[in-house]
Order: sequence, then structure tokens, then C-alpha cells
Amino acid sequence: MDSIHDLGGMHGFGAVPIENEGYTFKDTWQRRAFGLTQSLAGTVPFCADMHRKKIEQLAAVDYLQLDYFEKWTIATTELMKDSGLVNDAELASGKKQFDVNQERHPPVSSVDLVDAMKTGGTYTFPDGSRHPKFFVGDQIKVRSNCAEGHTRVPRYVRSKAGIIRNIEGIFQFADSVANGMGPDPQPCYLVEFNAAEVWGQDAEAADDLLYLDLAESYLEHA
Amino acid sequence: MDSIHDLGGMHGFGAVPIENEGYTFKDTWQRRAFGLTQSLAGTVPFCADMHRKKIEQLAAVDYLQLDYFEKWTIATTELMKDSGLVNDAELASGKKQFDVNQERHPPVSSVDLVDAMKTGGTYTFPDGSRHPKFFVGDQIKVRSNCAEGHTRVPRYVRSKAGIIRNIEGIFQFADSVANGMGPDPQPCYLVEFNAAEVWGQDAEAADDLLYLDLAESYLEHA
Amino acid sequence: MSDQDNDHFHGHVHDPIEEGAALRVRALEELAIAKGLVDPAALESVIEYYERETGPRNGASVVAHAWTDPTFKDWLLRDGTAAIHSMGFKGYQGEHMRVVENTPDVHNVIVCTLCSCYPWPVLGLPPAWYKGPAYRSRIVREPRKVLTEFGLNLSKHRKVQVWDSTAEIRFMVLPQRPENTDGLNVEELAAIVTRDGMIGTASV
Amino acid sequence: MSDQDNDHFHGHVHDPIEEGAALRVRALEELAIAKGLVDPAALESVIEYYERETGPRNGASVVAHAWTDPTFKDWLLRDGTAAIHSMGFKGYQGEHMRVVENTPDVHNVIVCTLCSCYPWPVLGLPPAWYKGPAYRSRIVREPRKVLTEFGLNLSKHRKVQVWDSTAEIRFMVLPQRPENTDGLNVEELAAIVTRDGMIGTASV
Repeated sequence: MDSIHDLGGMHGFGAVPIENEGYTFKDTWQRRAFGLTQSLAGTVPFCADMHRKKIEQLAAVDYLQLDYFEKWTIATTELMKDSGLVNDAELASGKKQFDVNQERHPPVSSVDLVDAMKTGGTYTFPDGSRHPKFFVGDQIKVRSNCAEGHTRVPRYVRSKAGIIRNIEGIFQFADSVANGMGPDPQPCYLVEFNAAEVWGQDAEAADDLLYLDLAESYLEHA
Repeated sequence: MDSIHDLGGMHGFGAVPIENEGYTFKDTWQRRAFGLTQSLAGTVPFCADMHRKKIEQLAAVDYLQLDYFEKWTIATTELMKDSGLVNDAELASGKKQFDVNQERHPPVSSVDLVDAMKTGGTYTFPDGSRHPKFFVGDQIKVRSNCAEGHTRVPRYVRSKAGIIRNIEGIFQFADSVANGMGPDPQPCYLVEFNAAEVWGQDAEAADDLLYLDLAESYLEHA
Repeated sequence: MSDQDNDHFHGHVHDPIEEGAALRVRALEELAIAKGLVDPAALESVIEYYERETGPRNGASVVAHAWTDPTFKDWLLRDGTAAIHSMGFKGYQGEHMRVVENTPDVHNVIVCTLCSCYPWPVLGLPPAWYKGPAYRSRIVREPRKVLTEFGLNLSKHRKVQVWDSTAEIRFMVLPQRPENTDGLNVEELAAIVTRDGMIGTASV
Repeated sequence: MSDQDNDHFHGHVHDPIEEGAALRVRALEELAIAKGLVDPAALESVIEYYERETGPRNGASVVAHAWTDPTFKDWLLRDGTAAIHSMGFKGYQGEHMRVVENTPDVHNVIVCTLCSCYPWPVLGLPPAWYKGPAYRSRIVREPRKVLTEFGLNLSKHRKVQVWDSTAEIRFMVLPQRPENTDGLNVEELAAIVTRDGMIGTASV
């Protein structure tokens, strides 16, 4: 989705607010918003790419103005609405209007939740489950298309030439999992781009390098 | 400048508000804002590309939220401030604090202003004053760089291949005039792009075409 | 005239955002006049000029002329600037014109993705939607879908050509002359041509 | 615990925008608890886990280990995932790690232009600027200028490598060990490593 979240290379956002924004949580509600999303992920359930997709679908002015953790909370809320777990009237009033099936949406205990965080997600499939189309050293070009849904190929490398530097393994495909269409496992490649290829004659230093991990579906032979 | 004004191809802005936004001026202040900018252009003076540049420099949230004619007025105000004709204190209070040199910034009469509108601007230079680097039928590629200032090459054709369909003439170069650096006259070309080249496999119809007029500085041989 | 305008000014302000914008415009206008930078009469004249002497009726008369005069049509498509100027429609944002013809095989539509360039002498000032992010972002990427929303369902056999006004040349669409208009004269033909037909978001 | 949190909640709200966000979060939390979807104790536990058991001190100990143990350093650069997991730092957003080494010839810096991916087990949760539009837009296009604003003036002979976290692999920078640190032990070395050093916006 070519929306405002794809910020790489854009002009006009000013200086990095280093001094005053070293914090992670500025206020208690941000802290709780973080915990709430983590607590609900297994229960609803949703994965990170589904959550990112909801954030990307915010109107550009909201994306740029809302607090990071408010955006997280909106995304979580939208996913809960999609699963039929809350409705707009409840959200407006703050009062529960209907019960949900806890067997289908079981709450996660403290122990299980912290264990899940310590374990992490599973994104990979056995090597060899998909034969890579590209090899280390191959020249590739990033495809010019952009899915209207969630995707993980930034606009600034689209149509650009790069070199495969590593086959990272066989991973789930973000575009597919974000749409609830299953993992569509495929090789993910570490791709190296020259600054001059990406930014042209305006590159700060022509030989500087950019590295991105890109799914096979995003790439074609140069 | 890769900022939010360069909207071509972006996702997420919803349906075109056809029904309710057929108007040009919804309110009197918009009408007067339009007239004010036209009345001041010769006096300050400024040209269209300088005015566009000021609009492009608005913060993205302002660009997306402010009324079109409010943005025009902000741009005109900024150009007047740059020329020393108004200051922030005057703008805040609405009260004049200093006089300006009317010989250097003469107001334009009704007759002269309407005549100027009927005559239009002069953007061209004699054919032959610059030898075109490309010819009709040439395959070109749009350069990948993007000036941090005003420029008139949209992001969606950058790094894309196209075909020269016409030499439009020798025109002033927007990037240069917007910076007050003079016309830098150069050929402008009508360039044809295939939808499949620009949007890849997601193009609505691969053979649909896009036409843009692009200055020679934006192009290189394919 | 200034008093009357001030009355207008006060009569139409509704919400706080618009009020802020209106105040901003008014403050600049008053300062510009106080400093002698703007002649209030000139300000009114230029607005009236655009409201009275430009607008889609100009473009419609160009289209009707082309529909009824093959020699003019040929000239219009070959040298839009000269042909349009010959009818008296010239000036700012119309100095360089290219007219693109809709045919059974090709549909054209115009946009300015970077701002809101538009051929003022023949079409007047652009409608709000033409200047907004939805039209500007989408018409280059999914023109068929956008045109459907405008009520224009194009056959997949018809090629769509999108003209993005990135330099000093302004575009205008020459719509197809509808069937069953043989009996109409130039004025009657001009009356059926719409602004959107010349933008390319309507068939005529 | 819930009462105490409610006190916190009321104690820190300042402006209307934040108040709106805080109310939104609170409404969702109360609904989720009322519906039995969230165990309030679990919510608190997961926050505490991140605050207490993750954070840049973990990454700093990895760096200090690499500075003092060439075999570990070699392993860390070859298989960051296994080497980091061997020190007990694993879990969500740290399942797949790549550690990139700063040298006299190369400076590395990490970003996530599309959202805010960050190696939580070794660095904790990211600072606000890492998630904001200025850093994300600029570090890929003008890394040297951005790094200068962070106080890091790189020689033009040093290559800058920017790592954009677009998939499931998370990056971490191994800073150069400063001069004159021969006398320091692993704990003392870990103490001089900063979060920004491991992002690449500081030298150490």
C-alpha cells in the first residue's frame, strides 16, 4: 500500500526530535496501550502484519498526528471489531453490550503471555521447502507493482536494481498473512542497493549502501 | 521535493468527493484569496513555481487539511515575508507597522491586471536556443534523483522508461525559477509511459498510457 | 465596494477552521491594501474577470466548433494553442494548449498530480475535487475505477490515456460527438458539452 | 492493581489530544476485561516483562562479550541469532538477528522505514524518535546529515550502510570498541555501550 506510512526518502519532516523524544512511554496510558495489544494478540487472534495493515489504513492526517500507541490501540480495536468482539456502541459508551465466546477467544494468563513473548513468533519454514529463484551475487530488480493491501517493500527501492547478498531462509509472506490468506512461504533475501542507484545524482555518497530483506515475490531478474 | 504534494499513485485517500465538491469557491473568502494572490504576483513579485514551492513546504498534515485557498494565501504571505513586505507582528495583529517602497513594489491597476491575465506568462525561448538531447521516438529513462526543492517530475515516473512523443519547445526550468536562479532554458518533452511500466503487474490495463511533459534535466538515455 | 465585500465576508463564515482561514485572508488583504501593494478595485476586477470571462462555456464552444468544422478540428488537434487562441480564449494557464481527442478506441482524462494545473481560459478555475488528494492520487493509478465512480464505464478494449500537467502545457479533452446530434447547430452542440467532458470524467 | 493503575491513569493526563487517546485506551481495556478477553494481571505482567527484562543493557552485554571474546564475536557476526540466544536474549522481535559491525571503514545504522521494527530482546522498546517520520524518512536518504545531527561526523572515506528492517530479521549494530579501554572488564565495557551505539546513531 503506497500510503503515508511508507516514509523512506520523503522530504519535509524536519529535524529528528532527538532531545525530547528519547522516551518509550511518556505517560501511563501508552504503557497500558502496549500491554493491551500484546495481551489481546493471542486471544483475538491477530499477527503483527495484520496489526500493521490496520495502522497503514489510517487516514494520512491521522497517521501523522496520532500518538504511536493510540494508533496501536486503534488497530487492535479494528481487529477486534472484525472478529465481532466489540462494536462501535460499546466503544462509544465504554459499556459492554454483549458477551463473547471465551472458548473461542480465551484470555491468556500472565505466565503464558510472558512465555509467549520469551518464545517469540514462528515465521520460518524448513529450508528446502521452497527452491530459491535467486542466488547470492545475483543482480535483481525490485518489481514496480505495489499491492493495495499490506506489503513490505518500500517505495524507495521499487524498480531499483540490487544484488542478492544472502538467502535469509524460507519465511511467511507478509502480504499474504496480513490478508488472512495463510503463510505463502517463500525465500527472503538480503538485498544490497547502492545509494546512487536509489537516489541518483543527489545521493549523499554514491557508494553508501542500503540493505533490505525482501520476499521473493517482490523481485525479478535484472 | 518528495513531499506529500506529490500524490500520484498514492493509496488511502478514498473516493473522489464528486457530488459535494463541484464548486470552485464555496465562500467569499476563497474568492478573495484567489484575487489577492493574483493581485500581488506582479507586485511582490513572484511566479507560479515560487508559489507552488511554498505550498509544497507546508507540513504534510497542513497540506492535507488546510483549504486550497488558505494554502494559496499562506504561500503568498511567505513570499511577501521573504521580500520584506510584511512581518509576523503585522500578520498577527492585522495592523501595519511599516511602509514599503511602492516604487519597487508598485500596485497593479485593474486594467493592467486583467490585461496580464489575458496575455498570460512567457515561459518559452526561441526554438534552436538549446539543442535537444532527445528526439521523437527515443527511449528515455526518468532520472532517479529528486531535488530537495521544487521540482516537476512526479515520483511515480521516477526511474521509469518512456518514449519521447514530442519536443514541446524550449521552456524555462521550474526547479531553477522556483529557487530564483533564473530560467535555465531547456527542451521540454512529451513523454509516454506504459501503465505496465509504471505500475507493474498491478496495472489496471497494461496498455493504458500516461503522458507527462518533462524537462530535459529529468531524463537520461534508456 | 470594500464595504460590500466586508459584508459578504461576515455573512458566510461557519466553522472555526474556515473562520481561521477567512481571518488570515482578510488580514493579508487589509495589510496589502494599507501598504499600497494592492489596488482594491484590481482585486475585484481580476476575480470578476475569471468568473465572467473564463469557464467551461469557452471550452464548449471550442468543442462544438471542432465537431462542426473538420478543418478547425484538424488545426485544434495539431496546434491547440493557435486554434484556441484564434477563438479569443487565451491568457494565464492557457498559453500552451494541447487538445486530445476521444475516439471509439481511446479515452483521455486530465489531471495535475503535483498541484492543480488546469486550462483556465477554456475551462475556468478547477472544481474542488480536481484539486483534492483522492482524484490526484488515483486517476493515474486506477483511472478506470475512478471513471466508473464518475459514471463512465469504459470497455476494456478502449485505451485510457492520462495526461498529467507537469509543465507549462495545459490539456483539454475533445469529447466524442454524441449520436443523434446531426440536427443541432453550433450553439446547441456547445450547450451539451460539460466541464467534466473536457476533463475526461464524463463522456461529453 | 487495577485501582493503582487507575490512579496512574488520572494522574498524568495533560492535553485534550492525549486525554482522548487515554480515554480510548481505557475504554478498550475495560471492555476487554469485562468480556473476559484480557486477564488484568497478564496485561501488567507483559508490560513489566518488557520494562524489567529487556532493554539496551542486554544488547550492551552482547557487545561487551564480543569485544572481549574473538570466538564469540565471530559467531555473533556469522549467526547473530544463535549467539544472542545463547546469552538468553530471545523472544518476540528477536527471533532472527543480524549483527552488523562498525569498523574504521564502515558505519552501520538501523531503521524501519515502514513502521518501527526493532530488536526488543536486546534493545527493549524503541525510543519515540525511532518511530517518527523525520528519522524514518531521512536516515535512508541522507544518513550522513542525520548522523551529524546526532553528533556523529563521519569521514567521507567511511562507507555508510543503512539497514531497513523490512522483514522478520532484526538488526543490531556492533560498535567499535573505543581506544584506551584495555583495562576494562566485561561489565565495565558493557556500561559504556549505549542504546544509540547499537542503533548506529552514536559511536558507542
